[in-house]
Amino acid sequence: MGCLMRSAPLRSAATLCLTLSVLAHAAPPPLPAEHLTVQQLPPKSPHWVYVYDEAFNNEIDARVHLFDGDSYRRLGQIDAGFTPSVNLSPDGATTVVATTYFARGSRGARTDVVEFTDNTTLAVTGEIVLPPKRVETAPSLFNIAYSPDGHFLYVAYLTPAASFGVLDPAHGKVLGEIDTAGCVLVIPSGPNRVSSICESGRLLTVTLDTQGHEAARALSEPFFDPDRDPVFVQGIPTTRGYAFLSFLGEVHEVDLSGTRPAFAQPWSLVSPAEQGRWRPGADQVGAIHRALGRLYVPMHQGGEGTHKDGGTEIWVFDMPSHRRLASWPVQAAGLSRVLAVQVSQDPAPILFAASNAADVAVFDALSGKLRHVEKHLGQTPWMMLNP
Amino acid sequence: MGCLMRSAPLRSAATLCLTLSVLAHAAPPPLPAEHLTVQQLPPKSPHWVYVYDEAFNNEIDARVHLFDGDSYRRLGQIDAGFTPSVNLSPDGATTVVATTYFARGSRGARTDVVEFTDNTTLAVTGEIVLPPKRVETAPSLFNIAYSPDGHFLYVAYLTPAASFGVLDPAHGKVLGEIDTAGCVLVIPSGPNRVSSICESGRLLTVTLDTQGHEAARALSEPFFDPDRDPVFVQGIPTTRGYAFLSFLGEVHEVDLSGTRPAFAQPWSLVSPAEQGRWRPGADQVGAIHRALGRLYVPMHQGGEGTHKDGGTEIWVFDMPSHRRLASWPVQAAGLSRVLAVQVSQDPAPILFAASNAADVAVFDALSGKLRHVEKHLGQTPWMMLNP
Amino acid sequence: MRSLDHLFEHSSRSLARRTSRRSLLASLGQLLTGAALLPLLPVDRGGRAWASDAKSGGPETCEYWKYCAIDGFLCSCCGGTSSSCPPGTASSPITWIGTCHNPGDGRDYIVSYNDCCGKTSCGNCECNRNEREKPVYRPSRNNDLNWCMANADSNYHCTVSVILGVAEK
Amino acid sequence: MRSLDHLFEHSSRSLARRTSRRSLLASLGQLLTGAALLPLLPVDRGGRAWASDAKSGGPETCEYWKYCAIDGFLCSCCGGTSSSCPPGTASSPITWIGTCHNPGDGRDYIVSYNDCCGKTSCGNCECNRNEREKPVYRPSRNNDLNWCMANADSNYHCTVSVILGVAEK
Repeated sequence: MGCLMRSAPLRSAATLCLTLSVLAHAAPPPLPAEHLTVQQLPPKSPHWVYVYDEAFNNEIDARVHLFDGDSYRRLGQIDAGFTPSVNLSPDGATTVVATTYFARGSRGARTDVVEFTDNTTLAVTGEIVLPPKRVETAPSLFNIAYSPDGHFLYVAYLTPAASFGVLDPAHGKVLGEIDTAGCVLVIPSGPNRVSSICESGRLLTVTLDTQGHEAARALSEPFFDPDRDPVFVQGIPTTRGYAFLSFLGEVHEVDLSGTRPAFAQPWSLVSPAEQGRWRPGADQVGAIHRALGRLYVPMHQGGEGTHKDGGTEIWVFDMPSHRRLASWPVQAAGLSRVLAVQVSQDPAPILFAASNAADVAVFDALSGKLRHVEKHLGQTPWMMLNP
Repeated sequence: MGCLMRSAPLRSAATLCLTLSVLAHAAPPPLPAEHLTVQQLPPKSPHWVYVYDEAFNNEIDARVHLFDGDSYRRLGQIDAGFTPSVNLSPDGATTVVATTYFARGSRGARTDVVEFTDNTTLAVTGEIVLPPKRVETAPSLFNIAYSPDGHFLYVAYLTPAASFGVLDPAHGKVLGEIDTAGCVLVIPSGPNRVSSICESGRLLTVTLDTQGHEAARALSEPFFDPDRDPVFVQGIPTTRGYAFLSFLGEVHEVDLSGTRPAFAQPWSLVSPAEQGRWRPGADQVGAIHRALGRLYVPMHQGGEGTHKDGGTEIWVFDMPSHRRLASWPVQAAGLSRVLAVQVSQDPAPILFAASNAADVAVFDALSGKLRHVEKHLGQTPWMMLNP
Repeated sequence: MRSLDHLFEHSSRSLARRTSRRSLLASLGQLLTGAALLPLLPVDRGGRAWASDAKSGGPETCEYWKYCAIDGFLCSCCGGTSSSCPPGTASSPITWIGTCHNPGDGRDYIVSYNDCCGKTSCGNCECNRNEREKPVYRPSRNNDLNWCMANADSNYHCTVSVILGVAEK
Repeated sequence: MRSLDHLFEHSSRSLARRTSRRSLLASLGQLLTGAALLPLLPVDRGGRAWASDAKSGGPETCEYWKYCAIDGFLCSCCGGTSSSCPPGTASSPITWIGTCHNPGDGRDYIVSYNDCCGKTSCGNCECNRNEREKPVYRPSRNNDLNWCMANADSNYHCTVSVILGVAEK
């Protein structure tokens, strides 16, 4: 059988050839021609995790990897530019990335912009251009954040003057900028309140009117001592606010459900004998399963100045009783120091732990049993977000 | 001694404090305050090498590392964007990078541009915006190239229609575009000739007028058989042109010093017994010390389809006699497969070999003695250029 | 019969001297796009090469038979499959092609290697195989080119391999 | 005497409640730039810590004493030195500061950590040390910030450490 139909139009000839060759073999039939498609995401799972990859060695190419903690597959990627601020919308439908681009890659005109990605397609659906003031710093939940009702989007600025932008994501507009008098980052609460952390250990809370402009501001009492024992800014969501861990291992639970922050009595991750010797330390310093009241913290042995060294163990606490339930050495799982942890919020939770070798381990969050280590999930995974 | 001058202006107080504290200690004196400066490059050395790093895992962040083969120090970096075309000016004074930027990092409006970097300062001194046609492919000396007198700059286009741009670097202008009828890349010769390699194994040579427009074109006879034994496009500079290696190890020396290319009788890197079993293979498949007439080729054992596998040995040839002088196993140097080689052109030459683990080894090019292995010189170093 | 593979090669050779690369490759692009859109025939796919989709030797490994001329990141490791682009990317309409031997049925298949475009490089499962691969002067057989070149968003993310049909010997 | 270190801290604390961060840190930037431009005094530098510039423990290693609060790539490994930016980059006029102990002379020094800006991240000799480092709510002591933020080309490349003076105990 020949297919040398030189005079026939190329397209018809090829189609005919393919069809004939597919049909010509009776047993076993050849593999059929394939459709080239774009993959659809499966339905959202609580065991997904959004992994923030700073790509520190190639920092203009940060990205967010969507990873499935059940199938251990990468589901897709969201590009994130240079030292991005990343968060999810309250309904989980949108990934928001505030980032910076330069007209010539690493040089030239700077554009700060917020990009919205549809989490069902991983396509960018819109953007809002910002003034060139976006904070460029280590990841946290407070570099960019939605109001809990999704109505406002807050973007932390630092030029180094500290302020924040108020955006209307539904209409793609910047509504305004609010000066925070030296207090930094955006901690959302209620439909219209934003708190920032001050150098004095206080929270500045700005209340917005319906137009996103400042209606009131209030400064709290200090809730930690920034000289003696500062808190990490990587607050961990609790049922009514956030828990902030201190360098020495104090847990400061902040209730933001009322109009003014309420601070619980701090409690400690470490015994008096351990204090100053065992410490929390990492980029994402803890994760809380809110329904179970469990707190997971990467801990290490070390003195002053080791607060970013990452954990050699993951300690598990019962939040209501402040009791330590377990400590899981990560070396047993083949992991180097843990820089970020996240826990799924479902009844059969899994714990994700990202190491300074860019591996992401998947543990049973109840038993601590290692299920999987995903090697090199990006270059420098420093924060993980639940879907 | 106190420095609590709260009422004094901050600047004066601090300056005074510093001065006093520096002077206050007699023996041993404290270290002085340091000047913050920008480092000057030392005088150019023949043992420098420009290392093209595709940064393949983060491909919008390619760069060129300048590395010193004597001090084993990195001297600086030239940013290079996405799948860049890179070369040096004939006088070595300028690094030219043709690259592509997107307005949103990996998305948005595409800008193709040629950027000129002053090799004495590593600062970008100018640019020429191109039509969005630049070839985006593996590195070679023929993706972008100056005429030997430096008057013209040629940029290979592929859209996938093949053509090239003629630029006037002195005046920062695009002079025009020349269609190459399916032949690809820009191989410069004489003050005004550009050759391209055709699918038929021929060279198309376009001669330009003084305005950079086409004055004449000529198609050579085939000098290799692209079906039976294609040549790598990574030609190696010789005294009068370039040597092209074939997949099976034939050496095709092309003399471009006349108005028409002259092809020498090919000779073989391998014995009849070795042919088809030992092959050249890499990204930068060879280097020639022109004064000594020595050719260095990364070679490996393998069959059809292994032509990019990289060398397990570096074979050294005497070009005039076609004799093999040595074969240096690279594993002995702690290297994985070698993807690129370059040799300095001075009387005490050194051979650089870049591996698929991103290590760059420095050898004595005469004895093969290993002098240094620079670990992780970038992410994916695929080509090296002499200063 | 001569394979489609050879048909392409012959056509491109004979056309190369008469037409510009632009028109030739535009046709080639249309052809391959057309081919990739052929309806799936109702053929039983069970029990042959597809059964080897296990981790070892399956579509997430470079050794997978369809990848015999791929140079890039496997989309199977990036949120896609061996023949689908990851979510949020767009496939390249122009491609290079390979001819790969499927040990599962002993046949050679013509495979289109489409790049998936519009996000930065996936960085996972880099795979570089070059059976019958040719340098850039034969573009339709070259895997060094960024085949996203003609896409609206021309950034390279990963590569799929799409069976076009059987290559008769 | 209270150290310059403490002077900064006191001043910034007392000012923080009254003035905007903008004006405070602008002053701080000016101050540090001014300090860094102090003329080098004719003091013999031989035979002390500078003698430890050997590879092990020298300025190309993270353990070097001046790097006690650095978080980034050492410019010494990127074409610069411990106090000079690589060719083609520009130093940041604003910085964070650290107080580092020099075992060579037993003194504590105030060190300014300037970022070098305008090229993409160097990627060599990543070093993360955090003695006395504080979170971003105390910016002048924080090393997470991109201190190239106020440069015309604000891309981060690497970090130097510049001795400002002795920190009296």
